[in-house]
Amino acid sequence: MSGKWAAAVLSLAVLAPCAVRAQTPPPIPAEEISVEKALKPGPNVFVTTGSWGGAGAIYVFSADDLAYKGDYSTGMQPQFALSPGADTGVVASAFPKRIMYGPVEAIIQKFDVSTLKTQQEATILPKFAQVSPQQGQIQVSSDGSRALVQNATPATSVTVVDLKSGKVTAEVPIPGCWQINLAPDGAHFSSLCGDGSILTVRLGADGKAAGQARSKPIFDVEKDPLFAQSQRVDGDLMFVSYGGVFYRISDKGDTAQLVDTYAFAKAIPGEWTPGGYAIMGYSAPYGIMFVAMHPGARDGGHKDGSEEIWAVDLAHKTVLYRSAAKGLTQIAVSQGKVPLIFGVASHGGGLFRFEVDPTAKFAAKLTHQIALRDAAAVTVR
Amino acid sequence: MSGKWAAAVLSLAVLAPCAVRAQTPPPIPAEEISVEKALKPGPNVFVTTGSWGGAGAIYVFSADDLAYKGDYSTGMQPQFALSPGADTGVVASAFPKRIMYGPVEAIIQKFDVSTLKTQQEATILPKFAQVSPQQGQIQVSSDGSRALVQNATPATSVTVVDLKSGKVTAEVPIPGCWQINLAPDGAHFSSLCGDGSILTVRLGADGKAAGQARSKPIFDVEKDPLFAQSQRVDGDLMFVSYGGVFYRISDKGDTAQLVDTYAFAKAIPGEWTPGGYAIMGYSAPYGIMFVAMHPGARDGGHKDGSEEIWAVDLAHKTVLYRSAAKGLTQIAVSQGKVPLIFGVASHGGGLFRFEVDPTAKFAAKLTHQIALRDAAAVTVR
Amino acid sequence: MTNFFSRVGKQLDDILVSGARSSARRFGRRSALAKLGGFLVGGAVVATLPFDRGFAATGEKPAPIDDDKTCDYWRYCALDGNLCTTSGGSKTSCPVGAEASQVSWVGTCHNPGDKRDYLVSYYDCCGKTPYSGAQFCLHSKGERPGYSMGLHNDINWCMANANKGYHCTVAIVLGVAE
Amino acid sequence: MTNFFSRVGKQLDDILVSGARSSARRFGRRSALAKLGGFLVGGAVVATLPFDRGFAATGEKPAPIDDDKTCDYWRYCALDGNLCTTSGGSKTSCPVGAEASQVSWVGTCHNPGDKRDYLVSYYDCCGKTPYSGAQFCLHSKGERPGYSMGLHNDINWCMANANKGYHCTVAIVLGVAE
Repeated sequence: MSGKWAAAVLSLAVLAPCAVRAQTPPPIPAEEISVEKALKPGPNVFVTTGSWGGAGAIYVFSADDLAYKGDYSTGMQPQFALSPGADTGVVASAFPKRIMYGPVEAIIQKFDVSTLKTQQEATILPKFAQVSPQQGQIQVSSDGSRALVQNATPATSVTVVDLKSGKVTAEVPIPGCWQINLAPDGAHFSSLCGDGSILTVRLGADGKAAGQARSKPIFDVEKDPLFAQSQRVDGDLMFVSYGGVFYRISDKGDTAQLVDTYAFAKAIPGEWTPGGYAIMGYSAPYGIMFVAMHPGARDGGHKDGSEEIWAVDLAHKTVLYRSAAKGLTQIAVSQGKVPLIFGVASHGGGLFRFEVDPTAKFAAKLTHQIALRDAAAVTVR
Repeated sequence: MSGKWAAAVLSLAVLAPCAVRAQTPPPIPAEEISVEKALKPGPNVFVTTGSWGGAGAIYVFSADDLAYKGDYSTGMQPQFALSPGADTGVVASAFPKRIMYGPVEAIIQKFDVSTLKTQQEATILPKFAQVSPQQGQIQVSSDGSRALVQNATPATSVTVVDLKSGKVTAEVPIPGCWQINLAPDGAHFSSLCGDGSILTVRLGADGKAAGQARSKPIFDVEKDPLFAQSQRVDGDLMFVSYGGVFYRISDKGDTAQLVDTYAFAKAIPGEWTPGGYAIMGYSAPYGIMFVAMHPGARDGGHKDGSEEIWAVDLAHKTVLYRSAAKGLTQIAVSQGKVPLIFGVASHGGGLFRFEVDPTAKFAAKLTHQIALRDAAAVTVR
Repeated sequence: MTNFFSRVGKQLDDILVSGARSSARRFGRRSALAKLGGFLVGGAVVATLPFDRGFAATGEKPAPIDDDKTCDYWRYCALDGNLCTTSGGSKTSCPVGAEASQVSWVGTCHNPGDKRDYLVSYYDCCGKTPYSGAQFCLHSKGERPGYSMGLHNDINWCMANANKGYHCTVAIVLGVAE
Repeated sequence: MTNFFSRVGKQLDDILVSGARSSARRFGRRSALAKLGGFLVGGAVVATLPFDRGFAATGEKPAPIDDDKTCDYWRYCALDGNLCTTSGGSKTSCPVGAEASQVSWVGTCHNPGDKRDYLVSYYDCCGKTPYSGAQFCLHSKGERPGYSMGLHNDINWCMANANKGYHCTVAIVLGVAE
């Protein structure tokens, strides 16, 4: 057998374009498979897609037209953070031994956005919170040296990872508190707590907890709880409540301080409230906070998709414009001269792009939309 | 803090129904969570659901009304075999380290059907063929002591597993051949080969290959290839060709022998051909082969879903009846007095139940149907 | 906004006063604490207390209201997940081969059948591939972010189990929420 | 039934006669063997042969026919999978960060643009989560079960790669099928 088949093996390796080149038009020449080396240039928008039964992904789309560019594979229930330069992604996810059961291996992966290649993989604590992708579950210091990940057993804690060494430096218990709001220098973080206070945890250069302090109650968990999302506004943290009140918090000191509140929805008829998961996006150049809003406030309606996006001028405490925007549950705002709002409709499965006109009261106009199953969180710089 | 919160912990442990029993109607008493201990009694039908991105499952439905009963979790691309008594399932699947990448751990799992509990887990070769769920990728001897699994790298081989010890006893190369047709005693198996021959491999009591022989060419791979599915008919193996010809093969001797062919579709106008993946189901008590058929033969149409199920009397070489049955790509037939045909529409996503009337030329009537995403293979006893 | 917490607070007082006994069901008290909108205190509290549930079998059961295979069934007012009633289980039982979650979250739901509000505890069933035909529901009455963990329904409540794969969710009546 | 094999046989003869050189592209010859409807002979054959593809860059490319993001595009006549053209790649390139499969299957497809039949090799791109928005296609012209492995499209052609997760499929022209 071997002689005959060895000959066949050789002969079969010679598949190649054949000699019909004399004809017109010439036949398609033999092609070669290749692999795209880098994402097409241009700004990107990132969508985290989770799964309860298998691999998740960070999808990368063109911020210009929502053209799909590529994805980075993750384990189950990924949580994603993007570097300030938008060139590096950091994602935490879970890999159970038998997918649906068995011991969990939770890891952080750092990847290069342009090549979608893994740069680093570090094991974190398996108690990593398996929660639908949302803001503040993972945070990275602006120099990229430190990552923090939310845990829940359901007792809550935060895993601190030194991304230089790839080692976990600490697990910081944050009993009764939730969501990581890391200061840009990575030296301390704040979390919302179930008694309405805010916990501030300081971290040493060694990545271990160096002290913590809880503020007085700042918000009312019963009457008007805060969404677990923040935006950084002139160095402060801005939260929004179920009822539509901005809470501006200074996290600079040892203890978080309430700077201001602003009930931006109060004067507008229709019982409008924010709804979704990441419902605020801030345009720093213009000082405008965009909020996903829907009318008809009701208990349990805080995850309902949007009917409108409101542009709120924080300096002048004015709702400048209300743009139509259906079904969004997460939004993110780019920081350019023409602010772009990207929205995900996680209940329906879609990704949307809006252009904002700063000369028209920050009206937002839908320019692109695509269907996108399991879209859960959206990130842009 | 601790004293205060310790008291709260105690107080909160006393949640219980409270004393409103005096009112009418009495309130719902406090309930307790439980876990169903065993599947509801009655015959079952099994659907293998695969995934290219995560966990698969063996779904169990009532054979009476397609009521969903429960599932057994698997890894990626499961291949399923059922014990003759329908009380034990054996499934092979793959668990890659990072789900979408990394080294593959392939395992066989044996589970008790009534409790859906794993009885055994055995590691097999990671070269296990990752193919859409189909017949003959895993086979178990009738005494349950031996399992065989198809491999492909793409070179093909068969892993032999001793289910008593849980150990792999052999990897048997079957170059150019595919699909395992195990003799009930587990002592030999046959595979279809790319030159139209059939390979017979004998296995020793030690689970190692004890000899193999290839038949003369029996079918024409170019002109009328066989589907990779067989049914056991009076001790022989029955295959069917793309064009609608039954090939009856004796696998009893050292070398497979062609017993008979029967071009059952030839005389019927409309260019009817079988289509799908597992397109035959045999009722042994009645000697009737049911085949999923569609009209308008075309190259590439061999996976098209059915338009009809044909009841073919093998003894009299007669097509007895043609029942309407849309979109089926896999069928399986129960062995009772009233044969039941279960069909899966893998392209559309559905599970269907038909009752056959032996007094009406084995006409099949649709009695139940459900939508079922990712349904890929159906098994019944 | 809901007055969930004030109601729970009142019920808690009632329970303390009435001396009702604690439940032996399978949620850890850590979770029970969380359920009541509280703060997790850290550290494991694993002991369970004895519970006399003899009377539980005697009460006349109200006639079933609505269809517990649909999202609108009253018990599901704060449920985010697949219904176990459509996954081979029931509204109080996990499917064969699944594990009940060790911890759970709660909601307060109005039963139109007897016009009472009930405290409902949602347990996830764990360790199995979800059934693709299961009914998925999302209701969030009284739901809170993870700082009120016991009211949070975005998280995998199989988190305290050895096998954490999410399968489906049941809705267990804890008692009347006065 | 198709005459795929007789065509391939003829082409093979032509190639042998014409002395065309072998391809250095990344399919193993084991697979190339399989492609031609053959039997796998077992044992690894890893060496590749040199190939002069200088002329490949000179030929005038025919104008694109149809839309290669849709299943009806002519090259996809035996493709079962997600189109890489809708997954961040092209009809001949894997998306960024994916791996090209080491082995592949073939089909013979008719190009309505130049009225020729072409041998098309389908490679899977591997190691990444599929994009949920990708176009899935199933065409099986000339397809055969696994006994003609090189024509079989039900199997994961990432099987010979270290990273076997299926992502999407490209369609590479090998040459005219005379």
